[in-house]
Amino acid sequence: MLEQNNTYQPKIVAFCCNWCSYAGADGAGTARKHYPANIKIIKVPCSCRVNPLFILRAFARGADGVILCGCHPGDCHYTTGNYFTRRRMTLLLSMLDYLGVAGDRFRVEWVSAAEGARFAEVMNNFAAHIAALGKNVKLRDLRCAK
Amino acid sequence: MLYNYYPGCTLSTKAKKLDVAARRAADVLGFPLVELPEWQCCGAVYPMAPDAIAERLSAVRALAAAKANGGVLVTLCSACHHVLKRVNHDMAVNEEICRKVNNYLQLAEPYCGETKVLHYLEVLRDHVGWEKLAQQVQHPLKGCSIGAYYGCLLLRPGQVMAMDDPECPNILEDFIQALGATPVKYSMRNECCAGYLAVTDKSMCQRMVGEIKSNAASMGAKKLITACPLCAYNLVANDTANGLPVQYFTELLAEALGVGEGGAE
Amino acid sequence: MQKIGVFVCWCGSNIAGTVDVAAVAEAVRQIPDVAFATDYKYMCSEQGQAIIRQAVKDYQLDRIVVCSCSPRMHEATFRKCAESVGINPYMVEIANIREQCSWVLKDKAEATAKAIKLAKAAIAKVRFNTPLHAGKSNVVKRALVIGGGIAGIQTALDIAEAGYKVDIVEKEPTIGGRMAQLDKTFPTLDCSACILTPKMVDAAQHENITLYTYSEVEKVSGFVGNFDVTIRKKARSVKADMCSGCGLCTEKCPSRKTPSEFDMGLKNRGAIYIPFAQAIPKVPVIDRDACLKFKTGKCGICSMVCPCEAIDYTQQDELVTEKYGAIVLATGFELLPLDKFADLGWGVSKDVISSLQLERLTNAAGPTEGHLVCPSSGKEPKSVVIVSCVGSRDTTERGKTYCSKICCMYNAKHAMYIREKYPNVDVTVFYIDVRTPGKGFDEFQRRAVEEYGVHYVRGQVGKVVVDGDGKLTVFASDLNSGRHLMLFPDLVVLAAAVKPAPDARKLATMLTASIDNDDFYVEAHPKLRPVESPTAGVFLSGMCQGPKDIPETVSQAGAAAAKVIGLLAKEHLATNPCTAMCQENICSGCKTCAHVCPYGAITYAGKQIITLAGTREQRTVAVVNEALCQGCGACTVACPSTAMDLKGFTNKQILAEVDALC
Amino acid sequence: MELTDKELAEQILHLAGTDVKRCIQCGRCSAACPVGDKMDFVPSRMVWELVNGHGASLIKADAPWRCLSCFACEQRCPRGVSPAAVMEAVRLTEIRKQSANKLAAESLENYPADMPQQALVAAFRKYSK
Repeated sequence: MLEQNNTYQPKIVAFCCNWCSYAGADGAGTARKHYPANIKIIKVPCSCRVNPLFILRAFARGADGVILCGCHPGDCHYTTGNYFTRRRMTLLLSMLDYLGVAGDRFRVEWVSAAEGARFAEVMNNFAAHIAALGKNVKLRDLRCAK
Repeated sequence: MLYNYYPGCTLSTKAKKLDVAARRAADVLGFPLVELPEWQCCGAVYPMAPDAIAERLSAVRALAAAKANGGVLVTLCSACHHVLKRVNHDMAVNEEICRKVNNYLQLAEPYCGETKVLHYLEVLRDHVGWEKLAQQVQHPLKGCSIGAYYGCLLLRPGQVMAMDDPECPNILEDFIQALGATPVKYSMRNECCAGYLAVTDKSMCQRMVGEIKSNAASMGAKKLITACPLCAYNLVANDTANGLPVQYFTELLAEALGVGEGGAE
Repeated sequence: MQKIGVFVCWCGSNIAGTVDVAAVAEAVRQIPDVAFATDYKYMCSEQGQAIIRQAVKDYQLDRIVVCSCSPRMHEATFRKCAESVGINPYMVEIANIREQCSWVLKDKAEATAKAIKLAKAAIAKVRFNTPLHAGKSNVVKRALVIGGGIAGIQTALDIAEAGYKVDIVEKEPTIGGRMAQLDKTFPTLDCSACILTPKMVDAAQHENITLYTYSEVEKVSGFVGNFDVTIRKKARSVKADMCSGCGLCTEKCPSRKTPSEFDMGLKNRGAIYIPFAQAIPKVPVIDRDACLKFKTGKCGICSMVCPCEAIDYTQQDELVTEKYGAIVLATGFELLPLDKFADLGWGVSKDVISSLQLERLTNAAGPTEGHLVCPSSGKEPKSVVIVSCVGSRDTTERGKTYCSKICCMYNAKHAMYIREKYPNVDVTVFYIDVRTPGKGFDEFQRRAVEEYGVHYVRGQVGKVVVDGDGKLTVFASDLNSGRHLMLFPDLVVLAAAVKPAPDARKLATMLTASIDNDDFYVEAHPKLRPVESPTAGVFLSGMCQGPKDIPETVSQAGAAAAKVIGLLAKEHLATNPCTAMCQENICSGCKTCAHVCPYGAITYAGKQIITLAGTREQRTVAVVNEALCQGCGACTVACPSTAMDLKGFTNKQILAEVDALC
Repeated sequence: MELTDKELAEQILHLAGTDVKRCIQCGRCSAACPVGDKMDFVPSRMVWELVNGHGASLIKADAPWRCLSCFACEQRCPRGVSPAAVMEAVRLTEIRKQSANKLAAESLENYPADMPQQALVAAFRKYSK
């Protein structure tokens, strides 16, 4: 395969819930709001369907960033799904560094069905953030390095 | 809390009354003002152009000095307050201006809008409190109908100045009330006095001052108070209408607190 | 071996303009198991579907991937198409290469590469798809309409006429809503009450309609066809079944300090009051915050004068629970509070009023019996200024970004009211644009100018100055001439922006209905499903969905009713087959999943299991009630042994997508 | 080299730093302006000229020299545009030119002694380099 030239394009996976964020992504499309091509969306019924293992798998397969989008707290189609997400992902975030992935390569965002423009904005921000972090390399235990 | 104080050039000369009364009252009310050493003129007008970097420097120097000394800067003159508050806002939100100014100044530590710029009135309202102020009043100004004249620079643009509702301000009225006088609200209280047109167009100044003063008088004001030396000048020097007296709000404050006599002239 | 067919849609130039569709088809053709791949101009069209059907026959396809627009748009279409040729509808996957690709990207090479990736992910997923079969749930043949204005009344009447039971919940003491406050309606200038009150009576008397006035929805659970709703009937402190509606109590009430909501504060009402003469039900209500009896314990005059002994100070709120098949939101609007517009004289002079206040001032049943007077002096004005777009088309923090749509027409109407009755009163309307699309609308506005002599000035008001004697000075611009104007009207009318009723957001949360940044309810599709909320079984009627006038509201109300009738007419609904399932051989019966299920859909039962080791064993395992499960997937992640999986979104399917994308 | 109409407009737009495309020509700024009646181009007209790239006519306008920078226009604009910044940008474009001062330093002596220096500093900042 050809080596990627000049501009580094990070690989980003976005999990979007069907009711809010996926609809928000559709809204971004309808409003022709640009966000980078390297962000690819996987639809799930609710953000609470996302197993932390899916996220780790993405990182293991070489993703540079993973973003999980759900309905705003209080607006979940399934009433409480995103509350589970919030708790689970807080836990995952606290463990990512330990697992060898820089914690700020993963983000949780709430985007409603009406927020097409915001969806694009969130994606652009995240892509810029990941691009600044550079390629995902496994964190090494600093104690061993010494 | 340490209250750094930026008097500005007019208050050190032609508007000493505004300054002296403010310091005395602040001492009585328990927030002594500490004048910033080596402050420079703020430039009197806010430099709107995004490329006007040099014009922002003196304001940033004052702001940075206050940051190093507790992080609060109190102002009195409406124009100084307007310039300092808006430049501070630029430093906080406009990356390009912030970068260029810091490149130029090379301060020990970059300045990015950390200082809290407070108008003297905000200190009275938010730190002293109207109730406490009312308790400290020695000579209540009973029966005095006073119109607050805000002018333009103190309140606008509302989102940056964030002192009060720019179209229906209350802070000076509450102040008047706390001193025991009767505030008179009138529509023209937040309209411009003609400002620097004093230099180039006296007749326009007279017209605008006339509109303001007759509106205030029609609502029953017997006196106007203001926070701005230029407003005070225009309201008196270009008054052809009704001779309504004009005072600085701090003069009124010092008077009510019983520290008004013998003010330096 | 699997046989996957891939169909790439051009969507005219919507996709093909940015994505090389032929290259996408060519790329996926190389993938093992892809038996057929092609592209076509409009895959959703009859011809496009024919291509799919033909390919299924020719290549014995068992799985289908369509690369097209969002699945929210046409997933159902392609599933039906698959079903028509014997493929289970859940063997279809959509790759969204329009909203997520061609519409957000400009560079063709980049977009094509992304489209190929998305197609590959869909192919990876579809390999693990299994046939799913929808279950059935019953439909409760009763509808709930929230809001009793013209939108709610019309929707309820239409549903009731079709033979279904409808309940209207209205938070005010009477139905009628905003329309009841209006004097006349545009563009016909017929009396608002004359066309509304008969409908109110119809609603009250209809055998299929139950009114819950002075009531609010407290709690909603369940799903389409089976909603459980708790309604709080607030205590009126008056026994409705005993009250004769004579109004004696309202006349004798000594508390006179509360501004009348119905008269927009232009008049005070008693603590016990009936909002207006034609109120339905015509039963007063005691405002306990204003009532002396409730505040001080002294008084009780209303109880003494009541000839029917209907006053009951001890009445309590009552909770009613009811089942519904469908819910219609018809919560209406209010005017934007103008507190931040003191520059226009709001709150400074009593003679600066809102449009709704003007309606009350010109209404024969209003506080002045229809005599237009300045509220400050009670005198007739000599000249009136009307200001358009106050808070509308305003992107700052004090306004609303949208056009409120109805103001241009009602401003013309108001100007006509005044000029018709008081030909000597000068009326000037300041406007940014005059927006009058609609049948007979522009003609109406022109009549105001040409026949009624209303002055229309393109420009705005910058300041309203109030003097000591109450005199108003309006500073305004006339943009066509470049003039700066100074006017001295006696009355200024501010055409304030409309905004959704304040409880819209609370209800949206209760119903999990989507709401936009301005608190308008979001429709399922802006063009094709304008009266449905994205939440199944919830429908939208009237102003709560967006600014609209009465004719539009009534037609939308009818449309919402038609959708409700269509739903209630069904004996059964197909349930979502994408429910949780338990792989019993690895379930340990720990009950973690049951704790996270918001629907109580998981129970436990003793079952004989064939273990992973191949032995038989009696064990307690999770059992999913598919009728209750809504398929959120919360349990799948909670399960410590990954025994819980979600049909249609299995772990394997999602991981396959992850692998394909990374 | 002389700037074209369009280039001039772009330069002014850059100095103004306000998004004039948001303007819907409602005229509130012009109505709110306390000296609008004395302006050849009212604030909304200034913005409109800039939206349409007529830089030269902006430079010729007298209005910026009447403007008080009182920000009533900006405060009351429903679209978040600052006509005051457009006025300032036009003033700056002029006074940054060599010897284009509108106020001579020599005139200082003519002003009343009690005029606060705030007025003089402000006026010189607005009218000269």
